[in-house]
Amino acid sequence: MGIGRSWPEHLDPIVEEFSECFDSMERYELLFEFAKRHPTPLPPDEWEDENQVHGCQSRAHVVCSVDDTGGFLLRCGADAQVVQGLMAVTAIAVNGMDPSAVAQMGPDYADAMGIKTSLTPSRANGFLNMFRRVREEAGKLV
Amino acid sequence: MGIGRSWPEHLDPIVEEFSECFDSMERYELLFEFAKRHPTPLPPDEWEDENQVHGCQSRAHVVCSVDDTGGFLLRCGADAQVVQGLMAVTAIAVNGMDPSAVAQMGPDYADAMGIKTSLTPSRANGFLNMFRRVREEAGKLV
Amino acid sequence: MYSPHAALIGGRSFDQCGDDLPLDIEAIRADFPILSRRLPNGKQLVYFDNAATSQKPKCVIDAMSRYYEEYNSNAHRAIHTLADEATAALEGARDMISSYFGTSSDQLIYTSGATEAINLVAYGWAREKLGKGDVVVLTEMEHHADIVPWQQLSIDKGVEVRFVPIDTESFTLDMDALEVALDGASLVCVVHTSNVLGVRNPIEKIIEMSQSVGARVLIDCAQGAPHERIDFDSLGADFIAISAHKMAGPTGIGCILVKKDAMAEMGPFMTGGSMIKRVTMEKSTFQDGNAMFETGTPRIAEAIGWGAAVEWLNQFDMGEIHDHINDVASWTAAQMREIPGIKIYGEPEREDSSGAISFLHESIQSLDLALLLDEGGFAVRTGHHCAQPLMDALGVPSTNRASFWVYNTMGEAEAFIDHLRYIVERFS
Amino acid sequence: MYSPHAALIGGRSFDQCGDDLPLDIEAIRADFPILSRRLPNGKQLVYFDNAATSQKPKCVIDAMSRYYEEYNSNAHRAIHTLADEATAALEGARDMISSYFGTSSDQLIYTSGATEAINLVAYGWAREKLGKGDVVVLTEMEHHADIVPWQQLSIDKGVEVRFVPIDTESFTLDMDALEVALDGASLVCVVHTSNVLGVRNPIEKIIEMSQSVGARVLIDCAQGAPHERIDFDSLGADFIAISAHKMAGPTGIGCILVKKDAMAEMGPFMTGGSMIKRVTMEKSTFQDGNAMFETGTPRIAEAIGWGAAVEWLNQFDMGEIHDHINDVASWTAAQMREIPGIKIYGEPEREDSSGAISFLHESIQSLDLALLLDEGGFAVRTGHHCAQPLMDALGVPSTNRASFWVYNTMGEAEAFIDHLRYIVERFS
Ligand SMILES: Cc1ncc(COP(=O)(O)O)c(C=O)c1O
Ligand SMILES: Cc1ncc(COP(=O)(O)O)c(C=O)c1O
Repeated sequence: MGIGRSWPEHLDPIVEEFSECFDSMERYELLFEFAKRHPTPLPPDEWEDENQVHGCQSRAHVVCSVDDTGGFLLRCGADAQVVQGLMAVTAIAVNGMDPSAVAQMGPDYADAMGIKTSLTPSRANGFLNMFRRVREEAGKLV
Repeated sequence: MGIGRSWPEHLDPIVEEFSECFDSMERYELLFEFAKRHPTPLPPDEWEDENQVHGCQSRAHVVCSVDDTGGFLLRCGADAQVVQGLMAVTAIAVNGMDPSAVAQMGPDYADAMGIKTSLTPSRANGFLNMFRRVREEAGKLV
Repeated sequence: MYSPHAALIGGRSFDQCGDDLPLDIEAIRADFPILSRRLPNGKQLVYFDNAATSQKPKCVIDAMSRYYEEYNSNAHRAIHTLADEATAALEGARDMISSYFGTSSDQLIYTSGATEAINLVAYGWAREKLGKGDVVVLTEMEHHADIVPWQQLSIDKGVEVRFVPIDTESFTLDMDALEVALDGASLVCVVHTSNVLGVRNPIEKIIEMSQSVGARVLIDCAQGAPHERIDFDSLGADFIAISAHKMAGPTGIGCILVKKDAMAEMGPFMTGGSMIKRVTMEKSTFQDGNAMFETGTPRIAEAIGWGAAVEWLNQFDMGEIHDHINDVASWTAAQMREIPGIKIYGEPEREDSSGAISFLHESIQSLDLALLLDEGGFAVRTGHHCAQPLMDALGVPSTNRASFWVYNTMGEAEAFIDHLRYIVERFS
Repeated sequence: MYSPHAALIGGRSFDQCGDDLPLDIEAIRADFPILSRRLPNGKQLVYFDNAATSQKPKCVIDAMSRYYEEYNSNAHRAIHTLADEATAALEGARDMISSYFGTSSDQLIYTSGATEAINLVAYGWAREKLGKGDVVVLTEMEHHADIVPWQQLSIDKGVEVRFVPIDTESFTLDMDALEVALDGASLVCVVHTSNVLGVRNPIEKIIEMSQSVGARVLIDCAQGAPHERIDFDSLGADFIAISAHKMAGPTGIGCILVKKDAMAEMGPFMTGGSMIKRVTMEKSTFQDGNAMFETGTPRIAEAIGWGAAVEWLNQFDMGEIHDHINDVASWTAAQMREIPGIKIYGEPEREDSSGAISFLHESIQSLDLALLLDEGGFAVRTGHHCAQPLMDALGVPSTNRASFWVYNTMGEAEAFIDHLRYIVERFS
């Protein structure tokens, strides 16, 4: 899924901040912070069966659309802060991008952030399911 | 069950004949012969649920009584010749004995015959079930 | 002669009067290869998920490997040596397991676990005996395995299902409500020890009360059997369900213990080979007793592994094991109560508790908490623990749960408390 | 990261295009520790009881030990690392096994074996769908596992059971009689390969004929799966039952493969944890698809072991394995026909036969014959092979049966023939 890097340049400082964490506890702390700073959270009262991402250990929901300027808009929410944090970073990455670019993007920013060391098989799977869902929805919006 | 030997003297030549077999195939041959020379076989038409010995791999049946002179009488039959042979030797051992002596006897003649090397756990079990049944019935006839 | 039985005996010598020696936890730990495991992040594993499944001592793992490497064969009805050895080991295991549970082997039916054990009672006994007008009494703290089969029975047969509530202050069964619920009951199904709360129910009293109104009693001992010696004959319950994997045994096996007179009332459940006397195209007749309920190729390796587990447990005094677990759990719970924002559901400090600690933090979501604990090497479970009616009664969707067993140490508990404090300070 | 998946790969490197290399039987034998076993009498084991259960390669035994020693944990719904690894291994095994059988993992339901697989269809599908007026068609060569559940259904639901006879000259199904029996049939249950006769039924044709009258088809592949590659999606059967232990896997596990539209017609069978969506005291709702049929703690070690077995088998071309077995069996059967008094039931020489040789001697009783063979180290099975209606058709109460698998050699066959000749000379 994409050789080299496929994330937008504006994500670079965030990727760097994560990759410089001393250990995974520090990385979790940062994820908690991003969860709070989520630019476009989906409030729990909009969580529905149709927008649920399956194969996640936590409840996770995504709603994708385009904003007034034609840019991609990802609203998403999860009950766990760790997942919410990853979603926040993802939203920061994709919001405002051209939907066709989102549909082409890879999940490599998570690797670069150093998240992978904490991703056991099904956590990795949960993240990928979320990411693929976003990409699919982006594809539909092209 | 019984230290030393508990079988009647008249069985000695038979025990010896078995113990002198060159290998277990020869011992099986001898058992086949004794099956044919069974002194008091129980014909299949007398095989019934009540006289069946349970926990035997082959079908085995025993009927115990006393003869005119008050001696024990074991009539028995099995579908496998190997079992029938062992039963024949048992019948030769106990027929004519005092029922109370049968009720006290041990199964040690089988060891002395050298049969044990061919007795896997459940074969040994089958033999012991047969032997115990005979002893129990003898007890009832005292 | 080759003896598969001898192979079952573990490393330490068999000693039934272990109550003279104090438990040597370090020696016990050495029996469990997994306890020296490090997680991918380098952290030493601290396994506090014992109520989900216990770890297995090497003698159990080896007994199964030895079966496959030395005498694997389908059991029963075969003459050859391997089949005979496999049969002897299978039946030897049945004898060992049933006598461990204080009963005879003909009152034990192997199943794939406690869940199948309860389903076997629902299909084999209740569907034969119960119908409209009959009442099955459950409790609010049952595991789904002891709820859903009875709801299905209710749908199929019109049986009434009643739930005895718990007191959410003391986290115990409401015994007055039980008294009322027993009116007209045909069957009472109660969990011996709650997998969520660690509460050990007064099953002796419940059995007595139930039988005095003429009801049969099923006790779900999935959690009870790893924590105390279950003596079927003297308890007097009609049915007891057990899983091997929670008591040092392998996955894929368990049993239902059934009183003879209750067994006589049962009809066949799963059918096929072995459980028959005679099959013709017109009709089939079945074996008597427990043989009627075991069909198909037996779980041979699993039974042998469970036999070895029971033999391993037999070295110890279960009372001492209980006390050790209770010490670790009580200390841990007391420390947790001092940590700001932590709430414990249950009273793990109670003397007869299994020591399972269900807890939540007021602001750190349970999944986050579990992840952060895992990052420190601590394995705890998170979720509804297959006990949603109990969760509803507690007013929460899920809890975190730390649960202990014989090989857990005070040192592990201290490390856990340190890490939990650190998490709460940093993330709440 | 620690990867339980890598642990599944056996000693030899994975090679799907093995059809270029001839089978190296000696290398294969070296994978099976038990094959070097000597019996208590000093004789080298010659294992000809493969239709009862196959032996297990070391990689299968080790995959299970490794699970217990390194990442044992209850799967699903837990966050901690061990639980996650166990879940990944469990689901990885499901993917591997289902893809080995040419289908997707959501069409596979784990069971304890072929017997439970067939019972699951009887309880979960037939009890929902069939009733008075419906017809289930069986054959005279079915195993009891594929007879008794249908007789029970007939007792409970009034379904009619019809048996298709075999031609006792050719030992094959009477296809004209099948044609007639299909009239009005709702379900047709046929054994892929007879465990007694080694006959491989024309299941492709049977599936086509059955579906053309609108009947669903269940194929009992307990014996078929160890002898040829079963491709569920392309066969088109509705249900296929399989046991792991006959195809290099462990005891205690098997599966039923179910077509999606048939699965949609099914209701729950055993109930409890995992298979639910939501449980309340009033009612419960269930998971969709195969998850509805798997309850309780999964057979984790067993699934991992079976996955390793399938991976081991995947190295080879099943066609070559079949040819090798067929060579050994055909030669053996031809030699046996020369021995005075020996009668063979079946035609093991036929190209598509599994090679199982059922036989009797006219004067040496079958149990005696088995004992005398065992004395030479030869493990053969003796009995009715859970196929009494077939025994009745053959007019015998039992047979001796020699059955072969990939690791058996022509040398073993020669030794067997020598010993059998010697027995017949000396004991008949
Ligand atoms: C043809 C056939 N069907 C079904 C079975 C039952 O399989 P299991 O005992 O593994 O459930 C067997 C095994 O003996 C068999 O040979
Ligand atoms: C109280 C209780 N009952 C029943 C079960 C079900 O046991 P199993 O999953 O082994 O069938 C469990 C295990 O989770 C349990 O804790």
